[in-house]
Amino acid sequence: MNDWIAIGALALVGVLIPVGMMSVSYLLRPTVPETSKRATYESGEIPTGGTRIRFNIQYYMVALLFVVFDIETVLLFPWAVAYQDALAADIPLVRALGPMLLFVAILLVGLAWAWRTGAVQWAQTPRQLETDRS
Amino acid sequence: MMIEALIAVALIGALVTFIAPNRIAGKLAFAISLVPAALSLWLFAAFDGSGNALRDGELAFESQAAWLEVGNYSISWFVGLDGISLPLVVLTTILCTLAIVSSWTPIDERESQFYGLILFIEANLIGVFAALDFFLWFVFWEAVLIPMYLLIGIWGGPRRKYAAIKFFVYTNVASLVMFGAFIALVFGLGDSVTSFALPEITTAMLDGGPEGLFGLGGTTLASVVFVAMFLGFAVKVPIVPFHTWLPDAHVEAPTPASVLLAGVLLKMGTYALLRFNFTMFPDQVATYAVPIAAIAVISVIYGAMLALAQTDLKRIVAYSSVSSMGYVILGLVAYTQFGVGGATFQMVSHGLISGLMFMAVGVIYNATHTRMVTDMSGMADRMPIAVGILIAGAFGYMGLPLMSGFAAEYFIFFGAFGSGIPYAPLFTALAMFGIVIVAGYLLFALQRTVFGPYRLETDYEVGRAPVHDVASMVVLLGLIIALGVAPDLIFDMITDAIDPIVQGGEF
Amino acid sequence: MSGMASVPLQDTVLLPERLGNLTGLDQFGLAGELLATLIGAIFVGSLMLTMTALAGPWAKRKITASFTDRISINQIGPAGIGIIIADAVRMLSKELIVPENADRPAWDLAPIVVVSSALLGFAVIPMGNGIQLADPEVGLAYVFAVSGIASLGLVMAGYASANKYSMLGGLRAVAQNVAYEIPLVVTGMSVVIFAGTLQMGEIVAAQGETFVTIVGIDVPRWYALVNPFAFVLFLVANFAEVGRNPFDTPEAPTEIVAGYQTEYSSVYFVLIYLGEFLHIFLGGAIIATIFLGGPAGPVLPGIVWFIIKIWAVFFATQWLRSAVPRVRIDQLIEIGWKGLLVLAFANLVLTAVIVGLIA
Amino acid sequence: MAVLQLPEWTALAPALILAGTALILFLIDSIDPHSTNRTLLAGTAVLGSLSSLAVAVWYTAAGVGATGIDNYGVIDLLGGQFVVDQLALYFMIIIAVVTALVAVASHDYLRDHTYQAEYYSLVMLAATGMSTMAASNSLVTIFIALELTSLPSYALVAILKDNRGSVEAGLKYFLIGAVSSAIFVYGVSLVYGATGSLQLTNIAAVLESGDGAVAEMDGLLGLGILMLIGGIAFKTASVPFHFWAPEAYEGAPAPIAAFLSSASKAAGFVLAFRVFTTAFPLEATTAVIGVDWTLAFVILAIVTMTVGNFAAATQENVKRMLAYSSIGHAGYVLIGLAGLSADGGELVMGAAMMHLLVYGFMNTGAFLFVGLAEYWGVGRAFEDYNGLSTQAPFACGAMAIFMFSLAGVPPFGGFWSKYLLYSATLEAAADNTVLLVLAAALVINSALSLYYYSRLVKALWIEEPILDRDSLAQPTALYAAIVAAAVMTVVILPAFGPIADAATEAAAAIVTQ
Amino acid sequence: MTVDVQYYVLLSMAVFCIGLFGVLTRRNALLFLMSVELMLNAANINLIAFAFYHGNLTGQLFALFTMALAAAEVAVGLGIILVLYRNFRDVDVTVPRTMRW
Repeated sequence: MNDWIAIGALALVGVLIPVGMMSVSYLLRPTVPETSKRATYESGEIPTGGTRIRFNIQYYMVALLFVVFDIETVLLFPWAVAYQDALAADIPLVRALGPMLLFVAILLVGLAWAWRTGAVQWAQTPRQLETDRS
Repeated sequence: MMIEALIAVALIGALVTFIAPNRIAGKLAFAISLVPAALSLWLFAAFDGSGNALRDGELAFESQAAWLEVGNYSISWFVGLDGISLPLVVLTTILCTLAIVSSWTPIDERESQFYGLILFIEANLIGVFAALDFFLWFVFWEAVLIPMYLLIGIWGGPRRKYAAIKFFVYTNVASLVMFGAFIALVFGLGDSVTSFALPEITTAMLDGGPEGLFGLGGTTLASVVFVAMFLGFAVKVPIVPFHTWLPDAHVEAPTPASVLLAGVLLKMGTYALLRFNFTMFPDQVATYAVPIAAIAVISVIYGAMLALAQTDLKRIVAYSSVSSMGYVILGLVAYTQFGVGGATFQMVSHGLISGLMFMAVGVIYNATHTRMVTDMSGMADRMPIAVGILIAGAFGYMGLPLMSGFAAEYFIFFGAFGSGIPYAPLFTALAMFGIVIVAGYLLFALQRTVFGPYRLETDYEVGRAPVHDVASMVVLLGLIIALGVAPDLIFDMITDAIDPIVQGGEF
Repeated sequence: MSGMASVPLQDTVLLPERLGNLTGLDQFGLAGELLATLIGAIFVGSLMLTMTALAGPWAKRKITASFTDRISINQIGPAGIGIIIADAVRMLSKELIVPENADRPAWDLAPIVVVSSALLGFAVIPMGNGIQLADPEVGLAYVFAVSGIASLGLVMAGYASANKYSMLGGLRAVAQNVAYEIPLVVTGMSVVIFAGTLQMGEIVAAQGETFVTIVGIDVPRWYALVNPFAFVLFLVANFAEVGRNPFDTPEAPTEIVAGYQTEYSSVYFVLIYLGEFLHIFLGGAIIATIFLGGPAGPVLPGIVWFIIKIWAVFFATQWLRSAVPRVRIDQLIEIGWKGLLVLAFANLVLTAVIVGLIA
Repeated sequence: MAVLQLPEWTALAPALILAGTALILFLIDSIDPHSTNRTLLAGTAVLGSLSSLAVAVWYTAAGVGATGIDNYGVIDLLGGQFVVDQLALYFMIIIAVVTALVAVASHDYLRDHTYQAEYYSLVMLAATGMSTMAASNSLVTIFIALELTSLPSYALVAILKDNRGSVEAGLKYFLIGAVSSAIFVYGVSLVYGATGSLQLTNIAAVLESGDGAVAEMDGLLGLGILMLIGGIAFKTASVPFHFWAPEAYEGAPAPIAAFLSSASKAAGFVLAFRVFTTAFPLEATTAVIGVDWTLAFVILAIVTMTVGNFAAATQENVKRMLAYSSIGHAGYVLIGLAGLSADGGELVMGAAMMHLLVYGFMNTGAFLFVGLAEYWGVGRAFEDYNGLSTQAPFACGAMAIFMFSLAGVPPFGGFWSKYLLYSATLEAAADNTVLLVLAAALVINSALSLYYYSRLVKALWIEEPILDRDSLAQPTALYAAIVAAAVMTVVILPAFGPIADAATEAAAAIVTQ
Repeated sequence: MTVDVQYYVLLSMAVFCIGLFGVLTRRNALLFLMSVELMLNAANINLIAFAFYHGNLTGQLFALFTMALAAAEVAVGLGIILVLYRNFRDVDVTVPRTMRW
């Protein structure tokens, strides 16, 4: 049987279980509508403002960084799979390993740059704030 | 390598002047321009060529170097002088030097750029007359336009922008037409031509003409190209009815630009007509001789009539140029030794005379700040020498014997009268009538401005002309008289180069 | 442990086919096969859910209590095990309170996404005794991929709740996931270098070979032994990936109440809660498979060893929960990007170089 | 020569040097992120691009890629994914030249900019992409190079983060770029589907063999080729994907506009030249899809040049005028592809390549002059440029040269390349009369273009300034770049022989292969 | 049990057209970006299906590159959309009208 059909079956099960639980709960649970219950929870205070808050720019920075590095793994996986075979086939080490090292080296230059320019730094120390302002 | 040296000196001089401070630019440019002037005189003295450059003549100072290959054709750096081009080169260098001198007074802003452009024009003008490869020639030909456009546009009179654009558009469109036509001709010549060298093309044209192109037959193609090129050059000359840019350009241009424009730039057109249309297309010349002659005569008379109606001295001189160029065309179309030779002689002569006239008008304008005939009278009182020279120039225009204008017009009429064109005597007679009108308007204008009581009211002193202006006019006058007294000074050389063309073309 | 290598640990016959044979369903052609597959899937799903149910309401409390020297649930059933049923009934019958302004479709969908993404991962895990639903060639990449979907569920939950705490929790979950996903995957890649394949079955089989023989005992080629550095890295990254202490900032009850699940109640809460535990087990399963030889082990059947191994990982998470303080969000991100990522790359490069030099 | 001793991959050195420069710039920035040492950064970039140029020129001179007994032949790399031939080296030279000019000019233009190092390294990366594109010989590498060019370009256009124009330009460039690259890659997938290969030579081989699958999927192949043309049209700013150009050029920092309109366009054209000559040989392709693809380029060329020129003539904003004129020039160069339908097509293509080189100087220079004007803070409309020549005669002189050259007025380089294009088209027209229309369109459009180019010259030199301006600074580097470009536009004349030879040979090599 | 290649092509064309439709109709920059991703993935479907059809790996390999580049494109695109939002307070692509369109 095709692997992916099995996976599909599990996916079906994976969806059916929660949906089933929801249905059971739907039948069991009481419903007592009351407006104040539905208020947004803010530790008992009266909720203020909306949720469209402006959050730290760093969330975007790491997200962008992630996209780049994550895709890099996609390109590395085929190499990792083929590496041993390549060595077994007597392909010189430089040709088997060199491209990957170069690839990672370029990535690391990128990481170093992101590091140094503060892309992965969540909060700035007072001293950094000072130098930035000047 | 002498021609290259000539061009290089002017070009480098232009650059040096461009970066020089405004204060010394005028004197510096003058000093630099003396080098090509002297060099060209030396060329004149050392001239050893014979025959026509395009007709297997013996070229003087020839040099040729491969430049680039385009498809089946090669383009080369190919320069050399013959009896037609040498006098024009000398005319160019001398007029440029004098134009620089005559700019000292009127030009008082952005001098370094101004003189730089003048020298740049000089380099390209020399190139135009010396180049024997079509592309090289075309490069120089077009390169003249841009500085002239700027000279008129920047330092010109109140309507300079209009005049500059008009000049640029007219001449550029004309160039485009001419260029396209010539390229079509070269393609039409097929395999018999492998380069853009003019002598080679000329030979191919005379040895059978074009094979045809894109469905046009050889003869038709030749006729179309002839007409297109004639129109293209006619704008440059200019010939009625393509002359309207000229008065505007002249009136708005600063004096030195006018001197160069009338003195040399117009000759580019007639020179090109002679080199291309009248050398390469003898058959077409014969076919279209009557209309061309008619246009020439119309130019002569209509130009003169227009001049008669003007009250602006500069405009008068400008229109008279249209008229004079008509003579040149008449001489060319006559297709006899004297006709074509006279036309060439007239190019030089008119260059000198019109240069002189523009200078004189400029000197008067510098002093009085007006050019209107109606404003002035009795100028002879205030600036006797300058006015004297103006009168001398005007007589030159009218063809007073012993001045170059007389010789030129004599040659032309003589040549035209004996020409084989139908109605040749009639055309000649009509053209001669033009001289009467010329005399009429010049004398009329002079009488109003020069004589009588001085009555111009100004809040500034109108005094004598500066010595350097007078000196340069004297030089020109000297040349005019010299050519008038001894036309053989250049006429021998010219006829030597003309003969190969007109032999066999006699009709 | 001797002789272990001779026992075929990995059945080439996968669970659906085996079930088909067993039940005779394979005689009914495609429909039968599909049915067998579905039964297999239900079996795997139930197995995992059972473990989660055991771990969530009961084992977790017990373990924590032991660490903090307390007595926890002991009333219902032996050692309080009946709490599982009690909690299930209690939670399922609670009223569902939908927060105002909630983005309903996303809010409803989030729990399902969290649960099913975790469940999906188990499809390719070889659990011993032939219990493996599928063994595609890209198994490891597939596991990483589906476990990554969970963070989508979390951010959906956080966003749809229209609550600032939830929002922050969801964002933190994403930031954390993205920060540790890469070290995780890159470290996993260093294992792939050894195995030369992404197929889970193959990886497990490769670990069956003998690594060294110490005093007559054949030590298997478990990658945790071959490359302990990678194992530790992977373990740490995995803790962060599943959001356990010391990396549980997305929930961080002292900072943002309960993070993305603040507004959830009733069965929705149960699902999210279950989903988290499923993720812990999935992480454990991955670790077991690629580092600990999968279901391999002496004496006991494979499935038992497998469960022991994943429970060991679960135990470790609970241990850390009690023993290690939570890191701040800024520290968390910086540890990920500046520490683990660099170490992961160093590990990858070193592994590759050493493997290349030895070969 | 030492080339023989070098390992094969060094044939890509011009591109690799650029990539290395980009990495070095990143490292410099990593070492000191707050550095304001503009000279170091710009200097590194200039040095990198000049070395790339030097190596490319050296290879060309040494005969890399040229076929013949004494030469090194075409170098295939990575199993034919890359090919270093004369065409590749020729375009690498163009790209390196433009990059160097842009890097020099940026030194002053970016004086108060925060992201110096990033800027330069992005420029270098984009240049790497373009340089790689010149050598790509497979749709895979082409697409990667294409994106390597595009992605930094998007960022560069939007790099003035607080300037709404720049951001808007970046957005629009990105949106259209993303769509066109999606279309391009879909086209690639279709071509792959039809031929089963992504390497250009293999595609051609399959097409020529007329394999069963190809014949079945002729529709897909045709659609794929059409989509490839779409991607190329974007990169070269040709109709129908030209909309981004005016926006992007207007909003982008002027050196970047120069970079995009010269180097990026050249890269797009080398891609077009190579793909269509190598992968889709005319007869074989026509036999499969039933349509002659040069027809598409004939139409595109005419429409592009006409649209570009007419739109340029109506602009009031100088940068926008230049942007549209750049579209017009793309139309001229497209003739190079359209001409392939006839014998002598390689001459047309060679002429188009020459035009691109000359264009690299004159157009870069023109945009850099606009950059200078932005540096001065004079406005952006024609009127704002009035009378600048009184204060900055040199820069304005250079600009006049660029304008006349762009218009194709002799004696400048632009005239020559346009003429060569024209005459080559005419010669080819003997074989295929459709080309006559192209030649006519070229002439008419050139004549029209003189109107708006000379309008700018008129503003600079002839008009009086509207307002009194303070005296203008004379930033050395910007001036140097502009003057260098102007000098090259003129000095290229004597060197036209060898350049024409190189271009024609390069074109002939790929057309007849 | 294999599916004929033309069904994959039909699927990919459908996806591509949906993407194209989104590109042409969506004004939100993020949705625009997603539509472009759809178009890219349509190409990926094609590439992989054809790789299977032709029995070579080129297409699969190229699909990997396409994915990587698509991700890079998204990264750059998001960056641009961020600055867009900062400058225009909106992610509607029709809002920026500083220049004529």
